[in-house]
Amino acid sequence: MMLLFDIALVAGLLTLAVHVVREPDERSAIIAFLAFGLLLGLAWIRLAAPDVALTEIAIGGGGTGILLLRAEAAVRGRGKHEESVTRPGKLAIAVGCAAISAGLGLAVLSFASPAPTLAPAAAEGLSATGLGNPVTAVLLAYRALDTLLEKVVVLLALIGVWSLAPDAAWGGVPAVRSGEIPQPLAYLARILPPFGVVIGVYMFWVGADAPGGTFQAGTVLAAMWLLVMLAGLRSPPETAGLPLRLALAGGPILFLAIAFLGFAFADGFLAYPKALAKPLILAIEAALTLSVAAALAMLVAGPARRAPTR
Amino acid sequence: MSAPAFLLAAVPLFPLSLALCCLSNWFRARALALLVLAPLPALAAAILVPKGGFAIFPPPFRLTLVLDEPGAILLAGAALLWSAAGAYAASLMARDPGRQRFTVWWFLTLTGSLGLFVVGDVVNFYLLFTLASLAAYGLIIHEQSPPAHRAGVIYVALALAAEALLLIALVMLAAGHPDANPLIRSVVMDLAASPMRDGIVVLFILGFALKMGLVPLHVWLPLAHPAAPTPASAVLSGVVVKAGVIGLIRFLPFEAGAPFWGSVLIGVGVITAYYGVLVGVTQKRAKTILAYSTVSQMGLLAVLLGVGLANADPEAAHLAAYYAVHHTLVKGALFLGVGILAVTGGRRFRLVFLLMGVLALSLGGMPLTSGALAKLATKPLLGYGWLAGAMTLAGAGSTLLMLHLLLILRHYAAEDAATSPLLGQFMPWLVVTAASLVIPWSLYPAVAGEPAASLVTPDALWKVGWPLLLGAGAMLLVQRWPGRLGMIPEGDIVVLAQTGQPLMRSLSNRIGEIDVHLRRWPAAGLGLIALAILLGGALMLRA
Amino acid sequence: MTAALHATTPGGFLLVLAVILPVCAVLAILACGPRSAARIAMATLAAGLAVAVAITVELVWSGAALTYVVGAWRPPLGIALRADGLSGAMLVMTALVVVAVGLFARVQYGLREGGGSERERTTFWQMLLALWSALNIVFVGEDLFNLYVALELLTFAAVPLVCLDGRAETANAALRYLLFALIGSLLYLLGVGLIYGQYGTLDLLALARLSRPDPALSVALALMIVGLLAKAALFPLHLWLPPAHAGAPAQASAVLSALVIKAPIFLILRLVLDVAPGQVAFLAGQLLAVLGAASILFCSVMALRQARLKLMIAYSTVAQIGYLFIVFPLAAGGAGTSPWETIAWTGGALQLISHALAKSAMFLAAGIVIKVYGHDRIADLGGFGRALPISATAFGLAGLSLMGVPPSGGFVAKCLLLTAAVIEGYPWLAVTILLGGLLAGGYVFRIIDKALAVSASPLPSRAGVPRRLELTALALAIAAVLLGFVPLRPFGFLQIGRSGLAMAGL
Amino acid sequence: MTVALQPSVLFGLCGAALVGIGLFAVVSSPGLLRRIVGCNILGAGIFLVFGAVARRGAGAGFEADPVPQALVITGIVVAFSASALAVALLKRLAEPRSDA
Amino acid sequence: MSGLADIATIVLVSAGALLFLAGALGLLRFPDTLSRLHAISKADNLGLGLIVLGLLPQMASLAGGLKLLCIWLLAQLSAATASQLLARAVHRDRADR
Repeated sequence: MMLLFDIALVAGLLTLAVHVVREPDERSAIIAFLAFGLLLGLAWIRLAAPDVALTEIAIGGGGTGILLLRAEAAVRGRGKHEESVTRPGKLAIAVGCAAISAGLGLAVLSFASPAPTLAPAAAEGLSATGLGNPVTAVLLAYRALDTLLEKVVVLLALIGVWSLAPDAAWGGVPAVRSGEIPQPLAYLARILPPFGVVIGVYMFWVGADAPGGTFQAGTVLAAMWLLVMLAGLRSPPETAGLPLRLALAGGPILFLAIAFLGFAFADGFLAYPKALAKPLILAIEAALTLSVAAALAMLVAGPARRAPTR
Repeated sequence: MSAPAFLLAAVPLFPLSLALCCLSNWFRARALALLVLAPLPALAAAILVPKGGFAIFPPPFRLTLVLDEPGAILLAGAALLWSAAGAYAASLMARDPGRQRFTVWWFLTLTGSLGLFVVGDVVNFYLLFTLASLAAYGLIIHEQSPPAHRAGVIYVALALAAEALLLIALVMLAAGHPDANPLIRSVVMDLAASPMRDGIVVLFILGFALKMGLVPLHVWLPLAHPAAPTPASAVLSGVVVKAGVIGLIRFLPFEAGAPFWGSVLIGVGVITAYYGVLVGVTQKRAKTILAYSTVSQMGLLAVLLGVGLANADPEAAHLAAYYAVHHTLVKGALFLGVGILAVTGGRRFRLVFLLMGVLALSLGGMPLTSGALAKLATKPLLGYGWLAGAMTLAGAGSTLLMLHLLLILRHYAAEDAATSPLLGQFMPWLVVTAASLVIPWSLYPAVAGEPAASLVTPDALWKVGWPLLLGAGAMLLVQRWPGRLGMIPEGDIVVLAQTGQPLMRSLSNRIGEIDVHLRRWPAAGLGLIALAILLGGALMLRA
Repeated sequence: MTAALHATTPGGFLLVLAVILPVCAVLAILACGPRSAARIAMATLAAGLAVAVAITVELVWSGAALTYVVGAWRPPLGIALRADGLSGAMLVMTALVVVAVGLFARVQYGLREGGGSERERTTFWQMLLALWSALNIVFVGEDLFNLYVALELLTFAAVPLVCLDGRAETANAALRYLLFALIGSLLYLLGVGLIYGQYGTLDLLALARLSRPDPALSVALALMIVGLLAKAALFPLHLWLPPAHAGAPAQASAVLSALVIKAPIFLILRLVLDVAPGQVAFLAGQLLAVLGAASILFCSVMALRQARLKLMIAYSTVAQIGYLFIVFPLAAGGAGTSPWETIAWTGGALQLISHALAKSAMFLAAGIVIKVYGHDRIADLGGFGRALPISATAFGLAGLSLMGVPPSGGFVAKCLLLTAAVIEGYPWLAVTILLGGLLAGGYVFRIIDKALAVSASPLPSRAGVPRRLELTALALAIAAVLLGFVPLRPFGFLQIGRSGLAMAGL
Repeated sequence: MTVALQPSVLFGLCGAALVGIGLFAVVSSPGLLRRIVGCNILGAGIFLVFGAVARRGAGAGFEADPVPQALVITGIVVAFSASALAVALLKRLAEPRSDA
Repeated sequence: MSGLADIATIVLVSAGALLFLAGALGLLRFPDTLSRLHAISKADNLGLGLIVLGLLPQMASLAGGLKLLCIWLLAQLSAATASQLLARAVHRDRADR
């Protein structure tokens, strides 16, 4: 029975993807991409990966969606079109992509039969980290270096986005609200955030033992902050302002501090003393959630537009 | 480091240290006077250091210097000409605005050319060879005139080609050798055994032929040498060209011998000898005539080395070196003389012109001059077949060329009779002229194995004399055909190469279009996909 | 799972410092604000250089590779950092170039008028340090996904550097660079996924033992290599490099050309020579050699055609990295010898280092000349040798190293590659190397000729350019030349930590 | 036929197809925004392949191997940052600002 | 007891599904944007409400049920705001033209 649902889901995904590619109008292509992101979340549920489903819908569907919608609004009519492709060119590219997909399919089908997996190793190590959710254990204990670097990647992207501001406005306030604000949006911005924050904190807290975690919670919190800014209830912060910078850098700095403490109290960098493993990880997760929320919101808000008040 | 080894080390290192000192502005401003001193250690080394003297440096520099018979002879002549030309340049360049630049390039070229005669290991031979050729560029374009610039560009293009050929030859030579930087002698020893023998010899001949200026690779020489200031062209024509000669002497397997390649070298040499004369006769400028005379003389040298290679007799190297020294001194004196004639007038002009006449004819082989000595010394080597006949004809040809030069020089005198050359320029010229007579005479017994007296016998005089008369006769014949002057432009074949210019430009435009197309986004994307399929398919099918 | 390959060695924590120190500096600059950026950066440059030298000393002293298992979780579950001889050399090279560029930028930004805005300065320091950390991870990382994150960190640090001056055309170049590099990273990530699916581990050493020529590995390696080629801008995929490296400010393009494109090349080297089984390595090596040769010849001619100085140097970069790709067939190693014992391995490593030093010196020197002349049209740069003698000398020395003229490092590298080509019997590669040298001579000489020429128009005044600015470029150029004197053969620094690996695959 | 119909293989093949579609979108579309969308589809396809690998590696009480899941989460966040930077560059291109 | 709950679930969930079907049909068939908006917001919200009601008895714990209700409330809130915004946007476009 579930097979039927899977086939329908895969068919839906592929048709939506083809529709996104072939759709001449930019805006509807992006809206189709939004739907594609949400369907993808279902696919991840079918692949028994709830953590990833949450991340995909929150960041892949929601975050990227609003990013692309704002981009489309800014670029409509003004964006210059690059080299258009001749018909035979498109055909050649299509054939090439088909060949790559076929090769990929062949590789996927020819995987070794007793699938090699690190699940048992992850399960053994779980007790040392004191966590219940294996994915969070991998993210924050076994491969903590990846998560640390990935957090720096997000910050670097933000610094890169900020560097695109005009010299005069650098460090100033990004333009989030555009034009007058419709009343229902203001109403929603007053009602929804409390619920959003509660859900975000809950997702971060439950992340240690059940699906949830830093990035998903951070995205929800970022969404709420964006909603408030879009509705004009709160003006976006100054990018060079101390509070924002501390919020952004706070997460990774705490992470690094605890990591360096690992030299003294545990047996090496990014190692946690056995007794304190869970509280330390939760502290890191809390700080990271705040930083992720601030970083994602600022990434969507974009570079500064108005000059800073020195 | 024993005394001779220290002196030997001073040959390249003294001028190099002078060049490095030029980094300080104070020193560079006053370095012009030191030009004459730079080659003196080399002169002393050539005379004092016993043959076969060795100097080895500690690992980081991996430099070994060795002084053998031909090296010493060449070094003596070269060092003398370098210092004389240095003195000449010191007085000529006293007020030239670019003299500081000139000095630095002069020291570097000097280091390279003198070092080449004494260097013993492969890598440093290539290093000094490169230094000599690239630094010479600075001397060529010194006057910044458009022809100098054009000559410089052609010179560098061909110099880089020569270096590329030499590099692959040296790499193939040293490929099998365990030591990273082997000695030249040991490497040439097992050259005969190496499978790539023919390839290596061909590349060496091509590389050094390009440096010596054998036809058809000579095109840069008639353009570059006249473009340089007088002392620089004297040194370029006299010594720097000999880099090719010492290269052939060092790297050709004389002991094992290569008959086929020997005859090839002889053929090229003969063609070059005649070609130099035929084109030289049609030239109008004195310096260009001298440049073509160098091309022709290099042809003769190539024949000598070719014979040595064909008959597998290392003695030819010594004779070639002796002939080369003669050419160095006479050609250097001629170039300096041309510079002096231009500034002398009246009675003193006739005296200088007379001396120039003697020098010119000695190149043709006039009895009692170094030319005669050189011809007599190399006579036994050439044997009595068609080759000897061809060589004597070439000697007559060069006499013809020299007479043509003297006719051109006749109306080179300065307008008012009172002007006389500066002492600083006249004295070095006299020294070189004297040396061109003294040194060959003193070396003759050592090289040819017969006492100097045997030269004065009537049949020796006649053996050398009749080509001279033949040359004079030919000159009378050619004299009546004045239309020939300026018929062939300077650098002859290079003009043909110029016609190839639009072809090269269209090819590079073609590549430009391909690049523009390749850098469009869809094309690059398609390239990416095609590469992925190609690599993936190849790996999957074959593995 | 397989026996634990990695055990933390005493010097291991140095690797962590090399990786994490610049990251801490980036965060410190973000937290403390723009005014402190230069001071923090200078301190980190010094500390980073010290760490790199310490790693090399530890390598030479212990004669074995340094390893560090992060968080005490052994691979395949956890991540390990490992520095062998080659990585040590790369770390020191990166440290040298980054410190030199940092000093150059410090003086440049200290000037009154040409100093650049606060935005430009702060962004440059943060991006330079992030870039340094990413490079260090690429050179010491042992985990494929960790290397993916490092590649992304590298791209995100490099893209803002391209459009640092805020002009629209550099923003366009930056966007094209970002998108093409993104495709490259995603293909690389796809390859990582396939490898994990097939072998269940992401650790390079473990993969070297497990890898067998089966379809999944072939497709994975093909995708990863092509993805890395896109990021390294080898010949057919070089669309983004010339505008990006020419548009960036001088100090940024020096780091981009000298270091950033070396990371993907280093990874390809590790993938083909360490992970790929014999037959696969041979085939991939052949294709890469053909691309490398095409890159040398095609892009050298393009460099000769360029009218603008920085575009010419950018095209010369694409040409010179071609040399690094012809190393693969030469270093494939016969039956007995393994790749790192062949002279091509030493030649390739030396070419990597000497190109980095020479290219950064050339870009810095070009930057000074452009700053004084106000434009970079080669035709109107007549006589810059007299106006800026030190910069012209730096440019000349760097050019000599690129051309491969003795005694420079470039010459020794080219000699080793030529010897390898002669011994291994690849005549067409030998000819390519020589032609490449000739063409390089062509385009370098074109500029030296301009330097020595006497210009008709009066020489611009060099008032705004302090001597210290030129000395950094000269120092790098001299380092490139002195590299030729470093005795490589006797104690085999580049072979440290490699001999012990029993490569099952080869 | 049954081998291909397990969820992991089905979604793996769907991922492969999405990689093809995404790559086609990125390479062949003239508009810059469409290329960024193509990149995201390409990323989604790649992560589905990771998902299939994770699902095959179920064991020790987990429905799916946690390591590839963690990799995908990190990958999604990095892809989002890349899209954000690309969008910011695109907006910078679109706004007519005198070259400061 | 469980028999009754199952019947109720089947009935309610199928009714919800029917409403969704009607909403989708409305979306496809109706001529202009405003009427399509009307169809979607009405049918889907009611449909979702019925499905949630139908699933309530199946939930193991009270917390689960409460979560379902929260989901329904949030869906209501966002659907209402979204349709208002869309209607306002359509109205403004019509006014500009």
